[in-house]
Amino acid sequence: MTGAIFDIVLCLLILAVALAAILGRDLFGSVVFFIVYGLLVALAWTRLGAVDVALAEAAIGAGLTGVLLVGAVARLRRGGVVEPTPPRPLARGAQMGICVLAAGLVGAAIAGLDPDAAGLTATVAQNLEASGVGNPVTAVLLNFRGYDTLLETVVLLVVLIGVWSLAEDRYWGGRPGLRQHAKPGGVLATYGRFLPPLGLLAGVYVVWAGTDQPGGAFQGGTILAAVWLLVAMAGLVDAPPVTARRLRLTIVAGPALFLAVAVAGIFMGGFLHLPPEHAKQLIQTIEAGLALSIAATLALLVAGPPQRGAR
Amino acid sequence: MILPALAPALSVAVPLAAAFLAVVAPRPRLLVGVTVPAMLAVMALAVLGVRQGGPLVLAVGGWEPPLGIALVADGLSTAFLVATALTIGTVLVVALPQFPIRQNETRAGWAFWPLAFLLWAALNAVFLSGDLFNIYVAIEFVTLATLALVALEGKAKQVEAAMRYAMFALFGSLAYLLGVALLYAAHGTLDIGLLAQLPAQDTASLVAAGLITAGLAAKTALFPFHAWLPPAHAGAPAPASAMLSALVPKASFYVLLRFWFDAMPEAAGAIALQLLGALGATAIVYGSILAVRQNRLKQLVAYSTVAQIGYLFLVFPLAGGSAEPQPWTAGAWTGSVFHAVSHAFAKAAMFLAVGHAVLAAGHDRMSAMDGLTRRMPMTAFALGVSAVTLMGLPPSGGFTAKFLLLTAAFASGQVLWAAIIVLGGVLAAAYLFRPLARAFLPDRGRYGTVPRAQQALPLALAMLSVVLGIVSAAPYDFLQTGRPAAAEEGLE
Amino acid sequence: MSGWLLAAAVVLLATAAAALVRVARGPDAADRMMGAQLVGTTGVAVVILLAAHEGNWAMLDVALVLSLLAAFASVAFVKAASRDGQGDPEEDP
Amino acid sequence: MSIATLFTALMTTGGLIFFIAGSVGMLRFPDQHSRLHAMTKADNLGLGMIVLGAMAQAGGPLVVFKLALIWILAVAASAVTAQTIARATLPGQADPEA
Repeated sequence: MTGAIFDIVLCLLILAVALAAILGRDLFGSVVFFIVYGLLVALAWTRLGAVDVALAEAAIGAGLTGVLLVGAVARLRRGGVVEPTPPRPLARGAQMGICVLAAGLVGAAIAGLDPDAAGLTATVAQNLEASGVGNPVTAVLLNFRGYDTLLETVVLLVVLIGVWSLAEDRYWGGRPGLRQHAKPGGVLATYGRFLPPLGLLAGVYVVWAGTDQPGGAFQGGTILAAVWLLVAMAGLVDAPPVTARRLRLTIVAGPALFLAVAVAGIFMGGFLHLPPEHAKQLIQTIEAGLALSIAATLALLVAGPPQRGAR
Repeated sequence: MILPALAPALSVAVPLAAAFLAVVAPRPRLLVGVTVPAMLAVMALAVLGVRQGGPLVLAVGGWEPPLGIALVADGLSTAFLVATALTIGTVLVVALPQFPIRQNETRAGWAFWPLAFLLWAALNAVFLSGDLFNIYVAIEFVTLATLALVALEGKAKQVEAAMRYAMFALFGSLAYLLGVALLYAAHGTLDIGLLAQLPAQDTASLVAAGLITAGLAAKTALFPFHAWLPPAHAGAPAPASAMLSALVPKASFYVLLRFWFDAMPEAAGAIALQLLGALGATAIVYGSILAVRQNRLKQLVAYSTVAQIGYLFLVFPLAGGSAEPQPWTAGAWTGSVFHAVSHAFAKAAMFLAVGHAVLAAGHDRMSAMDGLTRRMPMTAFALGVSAVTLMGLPPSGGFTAKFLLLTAAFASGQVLWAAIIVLGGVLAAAYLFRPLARAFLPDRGRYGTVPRAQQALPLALAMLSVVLGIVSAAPYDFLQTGRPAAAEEGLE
Repeated sequence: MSGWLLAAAVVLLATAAAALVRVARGPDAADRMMGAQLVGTTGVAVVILLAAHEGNWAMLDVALVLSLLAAFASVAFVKAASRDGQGDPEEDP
Repeated sequence: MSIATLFTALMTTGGLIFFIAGSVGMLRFPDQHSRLHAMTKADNLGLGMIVLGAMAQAGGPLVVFKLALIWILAVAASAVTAQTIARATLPGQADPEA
């Protein structure tokens, strides 16, 4: 009973916040509602027992996206763009009509589904032992459907190259974003020194825990990225130039390691085959590499293309 | 026969490895010099393997579907793989002098190479995938690589075009993903082969089919989702435009083909098929009319893509739906694949050749064509030959494609589609005649030139589209490898 | 006990809803940010209560991440509000 | 009823009171700096008491450690937020809306 009340209240809150984010007239207000939306969705995933997803949502939705969007609004305002022009009433009506129709159809489709269909849960459980890890989510992501994950990590790389290629030509070779600064010894700088040890601990723990309980390279990498960004915002560290060899090695290390393991699998039974007796070590190695690359890539994505001189 | 079995995995792994190297050690000459021949060898393996032993199927990691993902190289996928390898291989060689890495690395000079290799890997991943969720990842990969290539020129206009493309593509991805989620909830698998064996008339499957089709149509730039394509493709640097226009819309079309003919052949209702055909027909007419009105060369070529994409969708009313094979379905199906492949060669050749004309003239107004036959005869010839394919004149691959589609239209009694095909050919002649006629005019003003070896490459690509028409029997048979019975028998 | 913990979580959701009114009303950006900050802390408390209710302590990692990143949006906000957009309100005279 | 249960009940009740007070203050207080005051009470004391309550139910030292860490991080975050927002909204500062 209490559980049902909790679920209903949470659902209503999520809906209200989503509507507030879309319909709000104040751009900054919409951004804040979107951050809250990420937090509430993380709560929903937690309540559903999908802790892996909740971790990702908490780190991305409530963490990185917030920084990105708050910065974007500030830049728009500095650039003189105050509020987006609303679409014409006719276009708006058509958009809403299409959305309502699509939502109705999807609703009808979901209503017709068998609520007890378990998908592949049983198949995953049967094969869990041979996967080398105890967390079924990790087993799916790194072993059963590791090929999806390999492509997804490369997608992150594509996005980073895309963001970098938005740089102005004269800044190529410079450092990403603008130089951040804060009062030495001030609150921000102190927080920037206080957080890294704990943040590093939490990030590494989440990556390491991922093999047997919720967590993994993506969640851990996001935490590490966020901690680095905070330290950068406190003016304590700065990203290396985009042409730095070290930086480029870091962003491709994870995907390249994953690909190397995949190709080496050809000699051990097939592309991306992880022999059960070594699967755990291989998965941990891949996750460590991926966490490093994901952390660097996400942090650089938020930092943005180079915006200052090469030297 | 162990080597051909490696071809599917290598088709994705080799360009990925090249892309990683291009990020860390930007040595384009070396990378292109090694990767392109290596990929051509992989393609030869794949063709050999499919011809001798039928479709190559690889359960990645040893996990059979539905738990794992299967890569499938049948006749259709291999045809698209080979077309991609030949097109991108040529484009990369043409791009070498245009994106050099000198003492000081430049933004575009660096970024082009990893993006091009990544796009190659992504396209191959789409063509090989036998799993609808994996296709989502691969299509998304294609989209993001494309997005970055569109913005590569770096001017505000291109960034705006990229943003517009991003909006359409994002809508397409989300619709597709929603459809995939519904299908998984309804059937517990996303493997195309397994889905084909399941009944698919429930509400969830039909709604999913609608969402997937709408999403992919947006990504293919089918009318009325075409608005993003011309600014995006015309704004990119010519080698990027060549890849984008020739191959990227084909990837999402390919998935539609797989979905409607392989995964859920029975879900297609007559109304949906006619609607897709009608949108395709509108694209042919409307895209051609817009192309006639363009005054910029690259814009013209980009609008021509909008029109040519329309032909692909005629396959749905001509060959789709019916559970029992009709005598004309194989012809129509093969015709549309022929069109996709020959358009890929011709459009890539045309963009590269136009790119050379633009490089020589320094602008892309119509007058860049003046006197081209004398100044750069090979480029002019490449443009002429690729125009022949786009108009569908014999003996090109475009002719074979249209001939097959026309035959199917008459055989199935759908004469309206036949009329559209003929009209489209006339309109293509109309929009291509203007720039081609100027090539014979005397040139005024000063023009630069492009090395002959460079000019020869687009010409070679254009010739491929003609060769496809001359020796159409062998590719016709090859395409049927691994097809369900519905397509194998047909009109000869 | 377990029912009590979940009931407490419901009460917390209600207080979060009240704080959201401040996010909606503003009037300044700072007010909205403060409201979000309070909802964030409330979310951490809700996750802790859920974890204790279910006895599923792996859920605590979610609370850990949320509290680790709790100040992020606010820090980005005050930095954006500083004079050059990259500074710190303490630096300014 | 065991002592641990009683303790948890007391602590969570106390925590709830602070959270309710915080939200009421956030809604009713007239100006930004007093609202900031309401926010930090909930952050520090409310969460702290709920953490203590949960510790009594915890299954092992790692869980207790994690709970303590969560509270420390939340308090630090709250302190930073309160301090910097207070500064940013002082009269004479650059307009935070800008």
